Amino acid sequence: EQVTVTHWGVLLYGAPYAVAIDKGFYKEAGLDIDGVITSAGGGTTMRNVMASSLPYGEVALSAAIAAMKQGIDLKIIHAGVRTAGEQLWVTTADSEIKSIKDLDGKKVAFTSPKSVTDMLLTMIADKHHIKMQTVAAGGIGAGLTMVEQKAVVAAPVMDPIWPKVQGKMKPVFFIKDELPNMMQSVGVTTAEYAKANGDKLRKLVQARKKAVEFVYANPEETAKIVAKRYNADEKIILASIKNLIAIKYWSDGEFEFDAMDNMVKGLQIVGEVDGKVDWSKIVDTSYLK
Amino acid sequence: MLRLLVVGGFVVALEVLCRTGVISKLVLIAPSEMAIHLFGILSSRKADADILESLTNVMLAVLLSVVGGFAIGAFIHSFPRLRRAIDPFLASYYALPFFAFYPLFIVLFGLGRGAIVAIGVLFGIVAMIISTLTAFDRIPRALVRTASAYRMGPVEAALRVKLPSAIPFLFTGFKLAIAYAFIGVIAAEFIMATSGLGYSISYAFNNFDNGTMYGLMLFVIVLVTAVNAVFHTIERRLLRRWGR
Amino acid sequence: MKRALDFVLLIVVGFVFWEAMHLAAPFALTSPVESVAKAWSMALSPVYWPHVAETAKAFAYALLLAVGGGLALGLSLGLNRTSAEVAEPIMISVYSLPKVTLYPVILLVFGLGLPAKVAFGTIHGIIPVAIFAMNAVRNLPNVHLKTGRVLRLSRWQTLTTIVVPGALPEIVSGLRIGFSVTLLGVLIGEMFASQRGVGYVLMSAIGVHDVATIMASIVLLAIVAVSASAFLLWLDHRLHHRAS
Amino acid sequence: MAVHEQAVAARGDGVQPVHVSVRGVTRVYGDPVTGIRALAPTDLSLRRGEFYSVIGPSGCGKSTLLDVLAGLSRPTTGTIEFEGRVLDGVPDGIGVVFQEDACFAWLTVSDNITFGLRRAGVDPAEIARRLDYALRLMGLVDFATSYPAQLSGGMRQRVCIARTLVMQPRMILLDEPFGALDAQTRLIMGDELLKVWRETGATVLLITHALDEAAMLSDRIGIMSARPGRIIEEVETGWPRERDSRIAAEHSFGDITTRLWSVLRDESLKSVQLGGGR
Amino acid sequence: MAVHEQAVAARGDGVQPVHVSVRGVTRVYGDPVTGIRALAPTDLSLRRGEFYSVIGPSGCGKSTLLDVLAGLSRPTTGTIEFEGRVLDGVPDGIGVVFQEDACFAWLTVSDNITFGLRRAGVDPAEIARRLDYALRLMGLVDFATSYPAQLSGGMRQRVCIARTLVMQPRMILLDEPFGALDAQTRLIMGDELLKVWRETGATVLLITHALDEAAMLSDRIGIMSARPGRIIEEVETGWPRERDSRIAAEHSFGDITTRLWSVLRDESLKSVQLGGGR
Ligand SMILES: Nc1ncnc2c1ncn2[C@@H]1O[C@H](COP(=O)(O)OP(=O)(O)OP(=O)(O)O)[C@@H](O)[C@H]1O
Ligand SMILES: Nc1ncnc2c1ncn2[C@@H]1O[C@H](COP(=O)(O)OP(=O)(O)OP(=O)(O)O)[C@@H](O)[C@H]1O
Ligand SMILES: [Mg+2]
Ligand SMILES: [Mg+2]
Repeated sequence: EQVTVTHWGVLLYGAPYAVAIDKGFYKEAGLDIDGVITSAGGGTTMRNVMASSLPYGEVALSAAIAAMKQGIDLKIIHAGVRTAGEQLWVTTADSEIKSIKDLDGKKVAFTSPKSVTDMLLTMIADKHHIKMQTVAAGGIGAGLTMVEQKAVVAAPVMDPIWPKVQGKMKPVFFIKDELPNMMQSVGVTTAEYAKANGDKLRKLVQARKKAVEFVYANPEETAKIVAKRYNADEKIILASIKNLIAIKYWSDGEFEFDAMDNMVKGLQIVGEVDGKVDWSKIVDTSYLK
Repeated sequence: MLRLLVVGGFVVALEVLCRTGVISKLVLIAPSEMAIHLFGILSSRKADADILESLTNVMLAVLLSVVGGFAIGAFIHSFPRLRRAIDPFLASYYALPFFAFYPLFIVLFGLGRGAIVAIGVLFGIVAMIISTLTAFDRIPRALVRTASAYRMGPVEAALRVKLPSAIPFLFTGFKLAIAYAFIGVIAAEFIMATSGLGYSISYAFNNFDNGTMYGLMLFVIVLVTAVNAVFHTIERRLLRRWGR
Repeated sequence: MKRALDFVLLIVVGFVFWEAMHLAAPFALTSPVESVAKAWSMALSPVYWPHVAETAKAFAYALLLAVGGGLALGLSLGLNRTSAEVAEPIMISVYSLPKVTLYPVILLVFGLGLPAKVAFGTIHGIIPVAIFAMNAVRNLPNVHLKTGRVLRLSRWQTLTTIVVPGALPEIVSGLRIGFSVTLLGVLIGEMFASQRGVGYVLMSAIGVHDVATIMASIVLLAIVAVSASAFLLWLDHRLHHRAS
Repeated sequence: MAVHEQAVAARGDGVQPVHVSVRGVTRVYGDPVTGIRALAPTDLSLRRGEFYSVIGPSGCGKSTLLDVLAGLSRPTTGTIEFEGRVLDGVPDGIGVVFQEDACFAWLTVSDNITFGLRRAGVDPAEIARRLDYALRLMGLVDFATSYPAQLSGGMRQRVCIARTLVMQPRMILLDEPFGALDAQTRLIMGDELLKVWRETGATVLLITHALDEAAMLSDRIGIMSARPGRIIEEVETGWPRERDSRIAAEHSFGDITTRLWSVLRDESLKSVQLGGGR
Repeated sequence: MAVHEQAVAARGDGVQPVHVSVRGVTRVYGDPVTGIRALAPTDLSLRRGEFYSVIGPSGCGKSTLLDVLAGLSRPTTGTIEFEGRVLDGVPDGIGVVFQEDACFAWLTVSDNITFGLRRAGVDPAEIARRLDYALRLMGLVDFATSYPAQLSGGMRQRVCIARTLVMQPRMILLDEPFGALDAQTRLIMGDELLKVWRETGATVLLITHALDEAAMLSDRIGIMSARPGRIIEEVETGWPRERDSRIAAEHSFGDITTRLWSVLRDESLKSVQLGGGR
């Protein structure tokens, strides 16, 4: 069976899952998880979760909320990545842009419309009372290319891409310095599945929790495992993992409702969500124990 | 007439499947609902700008693909050596995941309409080139020689003799170029644009807003069908004249 | 000999162009040398082959379906005017839809995994094959079909001995495009829901902005597609003798 | 082989039963009322084993007549009976040489000629024998492995004739088969056609423009009117079955061509409608 | 109009200077060594305003000769001079009727005929006049708005002839233009061609299969050998410039056709190589 994890192989949401599979935490719990299904789109990942024979996975909180708003009966059963603090905006090494204030009136890229980067950029502008011309680049790579081509003055980047471009680009600002924690991803399942398979879900959540603890305790070994699973450069992964540990990137599963509310607030700013989200209806904390 | 029946039957079958819940509402909504949503979208006029923008992009892309593809195809065809060398590359082009090149497209075409139309053209033009090459192979030798006997230059011969003579075969290229230009533009809007039909569809897709998504899809289907129907009529009229 | 030379020359020109692009936008493209070197190392690495095998398997099924289905569809529609009138505009309209929007439906019918990928590849590839074949058959000289009728050939005989050979150049063009687009379709399928495959490798590479891997994958894809296209062209030249 | 046996059975001279009969056939292209009337009510019967030629002004409906006779298109009104049965589609045992170039561009000369035989599953040795004979007959031995695109117009025409004759059909319809051949080659081909006709006992319908050819080869000649065409006159030559082009030296040959000529002239003039031109 | 004036200037009888001369021309299809040799070293000169016919066995290289004469394909060796200049590409003032059907399927009969005139920017009134004349000449008045697919083979051929003649070229090359016409129409067309020839003073090269046609229409007739073709004999008819088909009644007409016939027969037999066939 496979779990579904958004941006697997790309971003480090998946590190605990890599560890859980590799270190046999799932097997210990009597689960037969041998792989991860992934995709890069929030909506697509959500649909994959629902279509999978094991309808459980880690998806963007915004995607989970959107799905629920459309009447899909989902349960959020654990917290995933508890902050967007790993993101930063960069500019070319020789650029005159030094701080957020310098971005005023300039063209700045985000990845795609209504994405987390779009939202963060808007919140930054609000906070500093500056006006930027924001443009959708289509992706991280495209954004960096635009910066390089001077089409924009800054673009978003994050771990584990950041260590790779660190020599060629310099940071303008880090989100972790500017904004409070915002819950990026959560573990979800369908209500229907939850009803019949409470035990199994509990084991899945527990295995992940164990893996998260392992990540914090053994960054080197984690980097090795992730680098193998992601087929990436171990040094870069290790650098990123250290960065992420510093900002306490992965949640062990416990819900932090303020971080979730922060995310909803952001989504409201970009018009993704209107009105409040009633967590009590969709969050089920019973699997955490 | 038969077409209407077949399509009608299909629509009714879908309607029944959806209404009875055999197909979940989360996957596909009933055609009648699509129509209602589409009507809602159109009458609220909130998608007008998106639609207009996408249509302009698509039209530009189709026009450039068809005209450019024909011109390039005609050019390549008149140099057999070039043609032989380039032929295997032409079709292979479609295997390349063009979305990997978005950063490059941005470099080349900048942001906004330019890049989006360019992607539509890049997608549509090659089908037209290939179709032009094969169509030109079909021109009877006597006609090519007639053009020479009239002392036509390469451009005039291509336009006055080769183009009309090859038209029945060029329709293959037209049809594919239309489809590909559509796909290219909409896909580009999916990823890069902050407005347009493609963007609206992708937004609805990501937000599980099936009503809007299928409503807009219905719009695209109706539109493409209308365009194709026009071409189909022209084609039939021409072919009848040709005696085929 | 001259042909091989032209071919190599064209590749060189391509590489020079690529290098120029690379110099203009080093972030969007790695240099050709770097990419080929990376492709070479990837081809040698044991990590890459399971991905290739995974993609190849899905592609093989998809190609079989796209080619078989496309030819069956195209040939029968070409021979039967009424059904062509019904099916053709529908076919093209559906084809023009952004394929992503069909994803929920594909998920519903095929679920996650191999069948979905195959379906994605097939829906991409089947239409070009069908349209090329259909138009070619429709434009077959009447006197050829009359000859078949006078010899009282069965439908199947007419198809295999007159219609297919007569339409071969177009069929080959359709297959060339179909091959490439099917491959693309499988890759896109792998990007939607994947755990292995070249599409997955590509998606991760795009995600982490690993341009070397992207370009190397593209080089490898291009080699496959160009070889297939060249083979089909060779076959066409062998089987269909044209005026010199 | 059924075709061959039946053909052999049909040999011998004397008046034969009717092989094909055309009664009141018309053919309109396009709309039945406003379309182009190509055939006026036409009557015609061919006797089994007869050599019949049709002449007529250009555009009068000769090819159209051949089409309906072969069952390739349905007459607008009227019926055709072939071997005692009302024609519905192309019957068995018919061979047609079309006016247009019908060579398959993708096959060599040999493969073009043996195309029908291979489809019919004829024994390879027999195919080789007939091919060899046909290549010689048509003077195409040197071009057996050439493709049609490498042939001259006249040579392509000969390929099409060969492709039909090797099938040994019971009825052979030929639409200006010698149109692109020079005078001498035309004579030779005519004689060869007579030989095949005699040997297989086939019924032959030949559409031709050359009056001397019609006069030389045929048992009977039908002259068609200007469009809408119908047979307005039939001329019996009375030649013996054993004959060849030398028959042109006969006394009555001149009479026949003169007769054909006088009828055809009026119809052609009507057809070209040379109001003030001449 | 330059073309027309020059044509008028060239009128009048008597021996004219050379219009086109072919010297040692050969043409090989495909590889120069192993390919098909279509023309042996061929020499030919046409005088300005001359009516010259070419006859020869099928596949001997007549169409090939026409191709190189028109500048449509380059001779493998040898040179061609047209109006004093070495030919390189299709020269101005030439009109060609091809052996194959070269009608534009997408144009009506009228538009086909006026195609070249409209291109050349001829005055519309003049176009209308010439079109009207050509339609009458060719007996296509009823079919002015038809498309080629609605015509018979012979009618399409006439469209192509008309399309070339209306341009009033200084040199007209015709490749079996009457191949698909019936005997009477062919006569009429021949006479019309003579008339156009006399009126415009054009040089005419006519490739034909009909010996009587060649004998009737031409000033001189060239007979080609079997492939690889070359002119092996030229026959001068000595007809006056003012003539029509009634010249066939002349005493010397028979002599000419007999002469043509005897030379052609040998070449055709060589060409068809009827080893054991006959
Ligand atoms: N497909 C068609 N559509 C409309 N009209 C047609 C079609 N085919 C033939 N005709 C018309 O029918 C008439 C007879 O044509 P047909 O080809 O039978 O003449 P034909 O006697 O064979 O002439 P030719 O000797 O020139 O070959 C012509 O006037 C032609 O215009
Ligand atoms: N494109 C070609 N490729 C190769 N060989 C060719 C080609 N065209 C003609 N030939 C050969 O050249 C020779 C002469 O052909 P051409 O067409 O000139 O003959 P022709 O005298 O016009 O014959 P016909 O009277 O049958 O039209 C033929 O033997 C033919 O096989
Ligand atoms: Mg005819
Ligand atoms: Mg010829």
